[in-house]
Amino acid sequence: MDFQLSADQRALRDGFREILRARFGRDALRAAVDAPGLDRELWRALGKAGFFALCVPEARGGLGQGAAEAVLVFEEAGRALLPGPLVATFLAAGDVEGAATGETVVTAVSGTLVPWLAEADVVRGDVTAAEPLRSVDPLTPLHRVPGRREDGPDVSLLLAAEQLGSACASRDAAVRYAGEREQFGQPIGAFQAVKHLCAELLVRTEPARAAVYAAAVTGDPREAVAAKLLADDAAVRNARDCLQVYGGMGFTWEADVHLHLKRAWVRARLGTTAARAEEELAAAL
Amino acid sequence: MDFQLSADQRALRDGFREILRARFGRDALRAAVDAPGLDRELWRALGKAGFFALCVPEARGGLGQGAAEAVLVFEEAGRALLPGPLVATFLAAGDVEGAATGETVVTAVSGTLVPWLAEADVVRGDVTAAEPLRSVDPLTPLHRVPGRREDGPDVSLLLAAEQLGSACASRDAAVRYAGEREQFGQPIGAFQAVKHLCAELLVRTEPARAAVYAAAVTGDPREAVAAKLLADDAAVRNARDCLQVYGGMGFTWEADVHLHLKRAWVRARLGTTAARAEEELAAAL
Amino acid sequence: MDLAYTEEEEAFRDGLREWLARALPTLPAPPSPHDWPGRRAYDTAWQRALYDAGYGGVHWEATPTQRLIFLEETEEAGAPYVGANFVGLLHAGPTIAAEGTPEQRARWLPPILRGDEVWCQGFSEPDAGSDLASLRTRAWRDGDHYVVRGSKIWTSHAEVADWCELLVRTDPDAPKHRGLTWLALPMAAPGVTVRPLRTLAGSTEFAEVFLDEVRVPVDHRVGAEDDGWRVTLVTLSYERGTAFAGEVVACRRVLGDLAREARADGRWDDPVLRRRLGRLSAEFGALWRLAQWNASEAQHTGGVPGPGASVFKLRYSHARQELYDAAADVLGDDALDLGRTWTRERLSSLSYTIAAGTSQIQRTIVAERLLGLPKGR
Amino acid sequence: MDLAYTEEEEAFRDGLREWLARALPTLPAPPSPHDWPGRRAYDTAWQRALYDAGYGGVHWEATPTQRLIFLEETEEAGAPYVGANFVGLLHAGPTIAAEGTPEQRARWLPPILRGDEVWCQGFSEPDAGSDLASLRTRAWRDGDHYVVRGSKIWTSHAEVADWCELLVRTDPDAPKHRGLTWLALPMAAPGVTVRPLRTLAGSTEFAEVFLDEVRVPVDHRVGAEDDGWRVTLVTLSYERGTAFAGEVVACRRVLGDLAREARADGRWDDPVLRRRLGRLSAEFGALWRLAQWNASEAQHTGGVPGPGASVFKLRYSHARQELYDAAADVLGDDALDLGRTWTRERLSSLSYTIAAGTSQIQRTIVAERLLGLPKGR
Repeated sequence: MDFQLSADQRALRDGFREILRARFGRDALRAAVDAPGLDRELWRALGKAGFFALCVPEARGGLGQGAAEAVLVFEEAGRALLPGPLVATFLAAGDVEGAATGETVVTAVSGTLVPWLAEADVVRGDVTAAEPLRSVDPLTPLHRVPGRREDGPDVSLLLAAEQLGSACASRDAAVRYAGEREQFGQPIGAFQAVKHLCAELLVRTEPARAAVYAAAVTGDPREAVAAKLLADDAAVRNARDCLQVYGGMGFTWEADVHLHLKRAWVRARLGTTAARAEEELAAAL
Repeated sequence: MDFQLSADQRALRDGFREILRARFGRDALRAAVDAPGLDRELWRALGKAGFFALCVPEARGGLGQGAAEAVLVFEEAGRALLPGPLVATFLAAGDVEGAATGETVVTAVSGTLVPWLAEADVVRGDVTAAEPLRSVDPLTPLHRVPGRREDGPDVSLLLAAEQLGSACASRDAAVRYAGEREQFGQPIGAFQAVKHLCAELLVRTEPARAAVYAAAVTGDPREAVAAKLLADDAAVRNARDCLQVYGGMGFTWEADVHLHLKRAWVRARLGTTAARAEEELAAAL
Repeated sequence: MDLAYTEEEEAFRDGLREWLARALPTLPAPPSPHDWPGRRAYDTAWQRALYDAGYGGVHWEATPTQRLIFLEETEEAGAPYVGANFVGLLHAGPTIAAEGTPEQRARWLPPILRGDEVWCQGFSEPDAGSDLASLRTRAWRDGDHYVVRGSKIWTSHAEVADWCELLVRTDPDAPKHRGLTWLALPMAAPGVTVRPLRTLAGSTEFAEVFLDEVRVPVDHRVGAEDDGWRVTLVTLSYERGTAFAGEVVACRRVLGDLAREARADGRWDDPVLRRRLGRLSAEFGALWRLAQWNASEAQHTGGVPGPGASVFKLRYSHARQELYDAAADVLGDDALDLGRTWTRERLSSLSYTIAAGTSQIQRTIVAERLLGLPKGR
Repeated sequence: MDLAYTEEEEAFRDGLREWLARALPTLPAPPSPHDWPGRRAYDTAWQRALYDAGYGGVHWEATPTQRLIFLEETEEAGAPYVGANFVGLLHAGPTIAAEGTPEQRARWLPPILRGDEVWCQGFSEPDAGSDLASLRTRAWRDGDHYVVRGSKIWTSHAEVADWCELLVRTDPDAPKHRGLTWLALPMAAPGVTVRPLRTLAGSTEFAEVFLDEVRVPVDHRVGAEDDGWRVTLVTLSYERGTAFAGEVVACRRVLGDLAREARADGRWDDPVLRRRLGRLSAEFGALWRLAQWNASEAQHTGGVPGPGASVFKLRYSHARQELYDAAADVLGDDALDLGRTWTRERLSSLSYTIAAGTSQIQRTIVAERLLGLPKGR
């Protein structure tokens, strides 16, 4: 057993993190917030970098990687708050023309929600009666449909990986801010109350990480659902605690804290939601 | 509106606290833990002090007080961890011969539990099939019966008052210990982590107090049930947080922390339990 | 202990209720939240109506119980919030009333009560939030004026305010709680720039205020020079007192609405949701009783909110966040829809554990001032 | 990332499983929890059996993955716990192995591995709990002996131990983390008094140890004089490493048992309870994966438990308390019955957020050492 990232996996993750840093850094993120809409150029760049084709078999022009590699890149996507119907396009890369290269944008009905409907070229599920809602997340336009379409565990796993990345980003932001912001003559991170909040941010990410990676390695659908449950919780609560560490600054539009919180709320409603996950896991006891 | 203790009420509370301090101080408490069994002499002393007759009409030899006065003395009983079937005897004082004076000990089936069955002279409810269990609380012997007997809101209100007193005792103990115990060269209460635990102990007692007192004043059965819900929570969680403040010392038999926790667990199962209270309150929304 | 209101209090309630029944139907439509002049006009007109009906000074002059009744009845009736009049009525006003000269009281109080003038608050700074006393906005004397330079943040209604209660540093060499001075700044003065600050809810409730050598007459100082910290503390606890009592009434109404919606759409069959709402019902019921307790206590102590205010603020701010998390459960996917009021309220509830003293600061206050625990080294 | 075990690891597991299947049926009945000599005999006999089968040194010599397999398989098979051998195998033993002289290793290690000698721990004192380094038990040189005076607390198995790993202050003038020395104290030495300490669970798992001018030969010192703090730290993290992995396996079994009981008595119809158990299933599943992650990490870093151990300990101790709170929900009124195992386990779970470093201490460690946050003034 060697439940650690291999050298190749580390290289893949670091490489993709680097690509995101270059193509979707903080300025690009804030520009996307100010001017919503899918950046097709970025989407094609992702395709070119092999993001969508990662798990397509080599025989069919893909990179032939597995779920473990997929969660690593989705974790980075979550960390960077990369927008767009990433999961649906990724899962369609094997059979929808142009999805693998980033030419074709694919979305899907997830439960009763459809993200990015207006921008998608291909839609999975019935959206004839779709109605837009005013999405809480400025980076995820949403529609609702009357019928339900249940997602498979693969969707939940990739969403969980994104949540994990977001939870880590909130943790890192909180720790950085706590080390820099001074009040009462010292960094606020020197106060136990803030210190212990930050510690809990880490205590939430690490079991979620182990659960997400393990679910990817084993391919067990129940582990995928459990990983989503923990990662949803870590992403939402870490963003909220990060906001608390930031204080008033965290309540501003300019801080990224709220973007993580809102996206975490959206992802928590996609794939297997908490109540269903808990029931499913209980049934298996 | 004058939702504060009147001078008479303060005098009643202080007087009863004084009686308990004299008749059931710490030594008596620990003696009772070591030698379980109902102290009939104490029971008669309580009778003589007017505890049981408090709400019996003056025309029938009682003190003619109301529910507000009752919760004040039950709060003190909870604070002192006074053992015995106090609620059942108190509520029987008007119609069971000798209950008012402390000569007759009355217990009652509460849900499926019967406290102090072996020591009681009069039992309300069917206990023909009662079986003893090894009570977690060294100061409350318990039996179980197969049938359920639902308690009225009066039972829940008095139990809530006891829980409130216990929650206050745990709070006071934690604060006292935090101010005395030194580690790393200062009282542990100077550390924010401990300080904030202690603050939450107070934040739990004060709304519970307002709820218990208000339920007594209004006589609203739903408020009684809500008060019990909050007071159960305050008593259990305050005892646990007090244990955390005490550290290893709190885990010893010699500290009183566990006596409060265990009694709080017992009281939470008597009267209206949390699940029923929540459903009842939801139904009224 | 008594929860029955006196005849006088009942008369106050009846009179208020009758007046509200007459006054509310005549109100114009509420303005858009983004229409600042419209909001100012709406809020000040409402204050004028209150004033004309004899309720203008209810936050100051009434007994704590009357104030509680006022908050309860106006909330129940769906009357407008204090809105743009908040700082004038609940903060700057009481400060001037307590610490101002007769001339200052005569100049500033009547326009506040009549809704003629709007105040905003210039206390916090980007680097002085929880640690308010470390503020750096400087003021120095130049003849019969102070010259002020610096910036303030979290200033509500700055765009439409006439006056700003401003806390500035007049003695930079004094320890940080000394050397502060309280000034009434005319917002129209040259050198005052207001920049709206967008919150995560997308609204611009707050603003930053930049002060570039702004001249403030010395007679606009309330209290002595360098004594501003004490002057401020006189009224700071008002914010944590019964101010939230009206919101507790509102939260109880929201709970009822949530139950209604859940019953209508079938989510009520879920005991997890039902029990959660049931517990919140107990919670807000207790908070209302605690508000009554605190008001009665204040009545005994002569109107000053007791230290229980911090306890109330702590518990309430967390309860409010739990309420809107529960609302998200009722809403399901609609919790992602900003078209739903509860979604927007959920976003604004996020500030409750931060604004007017973070929960961390409040717990330290509770532990040190109420429980007597020692300060750390 | 791989969760498949190597052929070697699978062979280790198969061998262990086969041996357990043969060995466990031959075990005598477990002793009463109050029969200390019986417990010692039972625990040491089990250690002897492990030793004879080649598993005696699994906590030391095996790879982290083998150790994890050992903990998983013994737990699944219902094998005895490490019990009285805990300090010898997991604490004093590793310390002596790392820091002892060849003579010391030859003297003390084999009897530990064979189950011949039992060790206990003399670190904590009544006034030195979280702040272990402030301990006051004094030792001074007298010829080729140390003379020790003081007292220790929370010493498990002191009644039946042969040796005590003792931390004493040899230089009272040095800063508190210096001037400490690690000694191996023979429990039979004159002047050693053991007083059992009753816990809130009613058991006497712990004892106080009083030391009245006890003479300890100088060659019983491990490491240099005044260097005891460093010697201790070498192995202190063992407690927080994979030590709990076996317990996580046990908790997952308890969860299954709880579901079975709830299904049998109708409580399973309550979605609140079901969902709570479902969430705990995710929780303990993740903790098991984290244990595997930490073991794999330790395998890469040469067997040293990584700093993730504090994270694991924090999360696990709270999860365990939540598990037994959920168990109380399944038990209903039976949660008040000490005749039920889960009630007793609930009581002992209360120590998990305190023992081996309170959650408060752990959070400070995590924040300062893992996250790099500054120490307070």
